[in-house]
Amino acid sequence: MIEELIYLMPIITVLVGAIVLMFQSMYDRYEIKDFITVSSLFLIVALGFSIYHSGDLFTSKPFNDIFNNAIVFDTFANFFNIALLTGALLIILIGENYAKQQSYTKGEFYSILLFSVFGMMLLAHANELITAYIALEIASFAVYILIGFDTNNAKRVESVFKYLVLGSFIGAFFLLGTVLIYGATGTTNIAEVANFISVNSSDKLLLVYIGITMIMFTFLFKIATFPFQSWVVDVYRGSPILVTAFMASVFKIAIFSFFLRAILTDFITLEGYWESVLIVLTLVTLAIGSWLAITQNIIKKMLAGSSIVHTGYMMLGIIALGENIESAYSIMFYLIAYLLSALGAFGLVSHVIADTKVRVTYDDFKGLGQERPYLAALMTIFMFSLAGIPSTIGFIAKFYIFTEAINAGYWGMAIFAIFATAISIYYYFKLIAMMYFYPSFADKDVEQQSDVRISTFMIGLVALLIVWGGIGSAIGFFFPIPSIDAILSVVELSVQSLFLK
Amino acid sequence: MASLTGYAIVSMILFSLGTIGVVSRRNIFVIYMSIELMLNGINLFLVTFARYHFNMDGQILSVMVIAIAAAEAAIFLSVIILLFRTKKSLDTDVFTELKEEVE
Amino acid sequence: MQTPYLIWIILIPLLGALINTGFYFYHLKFKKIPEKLFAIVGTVTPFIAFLFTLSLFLKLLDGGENFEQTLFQWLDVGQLSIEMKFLGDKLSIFMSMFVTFVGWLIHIYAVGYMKGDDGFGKFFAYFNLFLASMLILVLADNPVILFIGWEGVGVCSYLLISFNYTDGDNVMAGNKAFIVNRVGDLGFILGVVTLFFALDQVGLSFSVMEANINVASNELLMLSGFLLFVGAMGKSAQVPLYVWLPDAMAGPTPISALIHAATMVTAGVYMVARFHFLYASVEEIGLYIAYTGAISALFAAVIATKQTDIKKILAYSTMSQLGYMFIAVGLGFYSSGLFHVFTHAFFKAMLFMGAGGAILALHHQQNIFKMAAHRKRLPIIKATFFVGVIAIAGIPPLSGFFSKDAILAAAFQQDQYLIWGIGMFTAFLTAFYMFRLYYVVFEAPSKEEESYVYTDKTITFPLMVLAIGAIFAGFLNFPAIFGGSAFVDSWLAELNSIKLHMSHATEYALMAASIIVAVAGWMLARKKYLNYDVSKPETEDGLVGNKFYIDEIYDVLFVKSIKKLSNFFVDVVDDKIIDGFLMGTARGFVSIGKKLAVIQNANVRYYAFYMLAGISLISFYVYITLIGQ
Amino acid sequence: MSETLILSFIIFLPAVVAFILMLTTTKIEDVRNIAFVTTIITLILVMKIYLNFEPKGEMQFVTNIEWISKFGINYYIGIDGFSLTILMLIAILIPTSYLLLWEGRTKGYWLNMLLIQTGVTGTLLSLDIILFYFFWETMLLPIFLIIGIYGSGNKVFSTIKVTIYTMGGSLLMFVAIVYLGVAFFNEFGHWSFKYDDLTTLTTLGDTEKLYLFFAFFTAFMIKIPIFPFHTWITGTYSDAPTGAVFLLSSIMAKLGVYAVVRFMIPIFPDTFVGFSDYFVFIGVFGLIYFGIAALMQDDIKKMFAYSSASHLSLIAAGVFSLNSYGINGALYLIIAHAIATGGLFLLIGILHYQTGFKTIKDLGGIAKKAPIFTFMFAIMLFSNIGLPGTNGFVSELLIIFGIYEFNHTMGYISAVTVLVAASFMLWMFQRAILQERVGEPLPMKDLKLKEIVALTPWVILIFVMGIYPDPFIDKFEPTVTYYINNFLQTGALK
Repeated sequence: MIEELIYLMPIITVLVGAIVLMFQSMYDRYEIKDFITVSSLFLIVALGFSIYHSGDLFTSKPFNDIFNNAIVFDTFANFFNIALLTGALLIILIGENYAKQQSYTKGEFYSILLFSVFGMMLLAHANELITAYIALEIASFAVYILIGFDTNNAKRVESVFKYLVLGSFIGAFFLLGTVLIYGATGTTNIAEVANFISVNSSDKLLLVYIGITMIMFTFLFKIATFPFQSWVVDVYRGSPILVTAFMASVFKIAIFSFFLRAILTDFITLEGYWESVLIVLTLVTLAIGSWLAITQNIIKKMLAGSSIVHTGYMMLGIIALGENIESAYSIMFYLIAYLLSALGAFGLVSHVIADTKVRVTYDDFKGLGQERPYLAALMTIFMFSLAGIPSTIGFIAKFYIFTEAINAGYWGMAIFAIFATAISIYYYFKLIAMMYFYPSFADKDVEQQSDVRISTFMIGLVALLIVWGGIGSAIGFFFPIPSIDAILSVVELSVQSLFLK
Repeated sequence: MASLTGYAIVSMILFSLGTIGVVSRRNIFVIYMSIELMLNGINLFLVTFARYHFNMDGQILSVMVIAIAAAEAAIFLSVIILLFRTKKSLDTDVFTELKEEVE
Repeated sequence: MQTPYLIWIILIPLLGALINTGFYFYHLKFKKIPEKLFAIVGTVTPFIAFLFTLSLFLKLLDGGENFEQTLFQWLDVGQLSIEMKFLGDKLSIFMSMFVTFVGWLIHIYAVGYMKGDDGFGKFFAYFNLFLASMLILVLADNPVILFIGWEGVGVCSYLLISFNYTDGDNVMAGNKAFIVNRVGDLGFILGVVTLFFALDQVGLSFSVMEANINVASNELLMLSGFLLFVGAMGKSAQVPLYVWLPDAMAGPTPISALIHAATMVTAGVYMVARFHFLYASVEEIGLYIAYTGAISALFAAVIATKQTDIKKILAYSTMSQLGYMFIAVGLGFYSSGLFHVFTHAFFKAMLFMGAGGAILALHHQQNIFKMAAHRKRLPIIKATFFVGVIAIAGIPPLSGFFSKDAILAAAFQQDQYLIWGIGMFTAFLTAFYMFRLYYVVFEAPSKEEESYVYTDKTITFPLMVLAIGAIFAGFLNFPAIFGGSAFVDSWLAELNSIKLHMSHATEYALMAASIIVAVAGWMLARKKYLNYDVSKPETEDGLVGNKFYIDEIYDVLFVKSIKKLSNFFVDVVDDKIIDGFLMGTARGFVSIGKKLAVIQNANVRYYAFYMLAGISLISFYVYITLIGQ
Repeated sequence: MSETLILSFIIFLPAVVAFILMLTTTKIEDVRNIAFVTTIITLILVMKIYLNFEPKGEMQFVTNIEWISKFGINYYIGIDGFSLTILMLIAILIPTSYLLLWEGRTKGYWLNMLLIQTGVTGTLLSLDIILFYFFWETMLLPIFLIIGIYGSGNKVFSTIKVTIYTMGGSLLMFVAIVYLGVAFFNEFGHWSFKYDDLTTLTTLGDTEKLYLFFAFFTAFMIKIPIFPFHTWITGTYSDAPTGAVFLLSSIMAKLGVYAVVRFMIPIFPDTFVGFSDYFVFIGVFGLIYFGIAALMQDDIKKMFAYSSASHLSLIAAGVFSLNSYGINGALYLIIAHAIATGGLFLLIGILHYQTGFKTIKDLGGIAKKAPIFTFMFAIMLFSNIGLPGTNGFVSELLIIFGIYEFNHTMGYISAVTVLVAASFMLWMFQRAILQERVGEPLPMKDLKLKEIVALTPWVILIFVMGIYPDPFIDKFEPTVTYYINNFLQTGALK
């Protein structure tokens, strides 16, 4: 009873936090930094609860009579909880400067952010299709609101409109899939459906498979692969950069949390009828992503395009998943790596554009190297990590993914992906070139506002994590520190928890 | 009484109508309605299956879907209002501000 | 017999070079050093080297065995084991004898000649360095060490030809000399490599190779013999690699005297003699060498008859004399060849130095007719020059006669009548153009009243010493038929593959013939030029005057075409084809991306449509596959 | 310091110093002096190793610590004859080069130089192939920055170009590395990327090997560079600052060859033997091609870009000739060429810095004003031409022997090297340095005493190695023999 409650604590804490913030924001006397403090406080508490039993291997379905096996608590979900909470926390703290500068941000912003985090965590726990759908929608609606929070800005409204239309459009397909599966099996519980699939022969499963296909569309839409990638560039461009970072890193993790569970528990069986489709989609995704990224002139759009490319890499892992379970680890590790890198990049851009509206195109970054050498250095690290240059966590993640892909025998795709990487070097290094190789504009005499504040420290912390993840224990040869193996072992542990009966 | 396939076909027709509506119509309000139409098609389907399986899950699910649709409506309508406020129009082709020419 | 002295013959001039270099840097960076100091270091070191050589020579003379000195293991990779080792056998000591001696004299001469030049110290550093490398070349025990000296003299000649580097043409001449020599070196290296592997990698020491010469197949021996001779062609300015020698006259006259007359250019002959064991076993190559020599001799002599630049004339005559030497060594009469090298060193060095003295006196005028136009009285130079002319013309009893006659006799004995004929004709031409030169410069009437001009002792002293040499050197190899000892022949006997044996009658007849020819040449020149009006000088025109346009042909064949090729590689292959391809792909990729950006038209209906299309296609495909299962 | 840590210390000391300097804002003079002292310390340590090194085939001073245990990736470094030679080279050349770069550099310049030193040393000493790749890539980043920031001319374009070029190549190699690791895992059931483990692979098919081989080879060919992967050099060399060019030409390019010897010969011996004919041909072809291409260059830096490409092709040809003459000669030429070309680039840097010109047509009359400069220049030039008495000759002789033994015709062609370099270098020397300049003379001061002191060891090395090469070759000759006996023989048998 009581430890079941402990399992529930993180998610409950976040929910409570959201509600508390909601109430708090009714009073005007609180300022932004109070909300930041409160929200990050709740998140930290939740994080503490999750980390409390991150080490051990467990799975349980507490309060069956209430939840009816709809949500499951295991190390797998816990791992994603940690990732989600960390991401959200980092975003709030990094965005501190940005939020202070924007006029429209009010207390509700953080409340809704926490609501969406709650939805995502629920998604990570979801063991039943409609629950997953509801969780997904909670998260999505929250994000819609976050995007359109600045109601006076036409761009924001337009992008939320697009995201909303397309999102609910694809959501309908998710429901359709659910319905078909329900029709075929009479249940929507993942475990039971998987069981049904395993016992019946394939001729009975036609409807189920079609349903799964429909559900896969939603997955592909949310992680933005071809042909569902077109919304990304616009929505990322249109939304406030904090929310962009949130979508790009944290939301993606949430999506993967559910679908990885679904795939690993043989609910979504990819062999045969889906593999070739996925291969084609992955290749096209990589190509399109590279094209979108390389032609962009605006940093946010470039990062949007690059996020599509990174999705392509993770799809590589998904395909390899058909062959060996190992590649699940690689995907999860890649998610962590991408979370850090993207948070760092977006966050730093947000910090830079916080005080002045410029610094959104490549040219605006000219001369940052002289003006703010430390920020430039951090940005360089993030670019290296995104490009997968050694000595950053991005390299290890790529190495992991490629190893699994080749181990599964997809070396052709690996080569294709490596070409995408080679191209990506161009658009990442172009930014570095802008920062260092050109003198800054004379007319841009911004009042040199101090970089000594929470957001910069957080960005620095992220950069530190990235480098640590890349070098790992290599720097610790002469004095002991935890190495990359620590992360890897946690990842493996969490995946094993799925198969506890 | 009509067979399962009959209901299925009807609900699928509803769903497809909605789908086509989303793609083809220009008025945002109509697009919204088409999405609702899709959801309703699904509801009908759910209820049908619930009847077919003789368990209540389908009914409950349909209720949940309706709830979600309601929440969606809340956001959608507010967004539509905002959109109308900015451009004084509800034609989707007007809202292409995010299209910046590439370098 | 191991000896510790051999290396000092080389080290002492090298030391001189280093000391002078140090002095010169001090001179440049800190404070001026008087020329005397450079001069002393420069002149004393060759003399000490000469003394060392002399002592070794005397030891050999009273029947000592060959000297050798091993310093250290130079290289030891795989089976290739090369020692830094020097060999003092009769050949090398004989060679180094007159190299050091003549070298020393020319050093002294240079002191006077280079007086007041701001590169004085540098000059002597180079000069000593040259002597050291020449001695390495001569004393080396294996071809690789020999090659070190071989290249060393090449570099020194490059440096000294382009001594007045501020004038681009001098440097150009230096480059030309260096590059053409490099072509020779290419042959030399390949010859060595081929020989090394032909003898199944037994080793590179001359003695070892001589011992195992019969291991190799005849083809490979011929090949390596030819390749080595290519090296000799380069160094000794034989057809077709002779083009650098006339241009090399751009350097100061002492250089021309020492490097391009007395010593370096004879290195080729010496090298062939060094490889006598190889050439003895492949007569065909020997014959080829002889013919190359004959052709070069004739070719050069013909060109020399039309030249008007005094130094160029001497240069061509050098080339022609080298041709004689190659005839001898090619036919296997190494002693005669080297004897000609020996005598030639004396009189040619003397001629050059005389010419240099005259040039100095006559306002650096090199055109013989202009020199005549304002002539001064230079009694010593004139006298010594006359001696030199007679000697080279081959008129008894001066040295030139004996050495040249021996070669012609050898050709005759080997039934190479063609070569003999060419030789005779060349002898005639030689006499002609040398006396032409002499008469025009010193005799032909000129309006200029002949005021006496003083020439420095340092210039006249070596001239007179060499004059004595030129007169009497011939008797070193006084033919047997005059009851001579034929010292050189007996000294170098072990090299010769064939002995000179013919009836006295024929020998007398041949001598008479060559004397007649020489005198004929002399008389012709006398008749034409004794009172030639120098106010209207001859011009270098016609086919001969333009040296058969060989330089122009080379320029078109090699230089221009390679420059074109270079431009083609850079502009077309690199920029257009390779880089064009890479850059093209990159640009193409980006442009496709730009075209593709059209689908990102930010209109939500289109986006929905893409999605729907994708969904329908995928579902259709999946459905088909499922039905298929 | 303990035997095991000394190598790691040598690798990481410069980087650590660089980071400390970056965080502590000190005066530029202090930064430079500290950097110089650091390199001197590394030099001393390397000397210590050089003295304790006993000439034999196996690895020495080995350190082997787990890094990423899941994939059996280790921090695995060690040294043998090859790496020792090049390590010595790096340790000697870099501090002396600092003396010639002494004036007028900014802080970032020195920091990057230090980072590059760590990069190259790490690349040189790492025996785990992932670790090698790690350093191989990181080595490029400071170069990227230093060229882009301190370069001249069309710097950004050439920087991006060289980066994409080289990284594209090495990414292909990355896939190949992973593939090897996976193959090893499938065969032996545990992960390892040690090069000596990978040599024990037996399951690879021939076509597989071929692809892998070329994936590796592309990366190295681009770095070396070998025809036709050379089009980045001219732009990069002419736009890059002196220090970067020096490092690129005299050290990094050599690392390409080194990597071929270290990883490709042991892992793909049979493929290597099978293809050596073509590679020797490519090498010899490149030698002549680049030599001719250099002839008409007007930008001296471009000319030397081509010339070093030509020499490196010869080195490659020597390595591919697969016999002890060729490989020893190649290693010797690596040293010789590093010294000569490095010195030349630094001198050209001084020339460019003082006169403001690096094009032949604008230069001239230098010799009159700066005789000692000219003297040094000439010696480097002669060593580059391969004049007997300089170290260049020994190596070229050995390589010609090697190639001749490998294939007679190739040997004959390769000997053209004695001609190629001389032709354009002397011509350039005449026009740019010796002969009088048209127009008013250039402002050129002769070398300062510091610079003379810096160059003296190089000159001495050139001559000592040329006149008494045996002791130097003895240091790595056993390793070559070991390689030939252990890998190439087996490769020939397969």
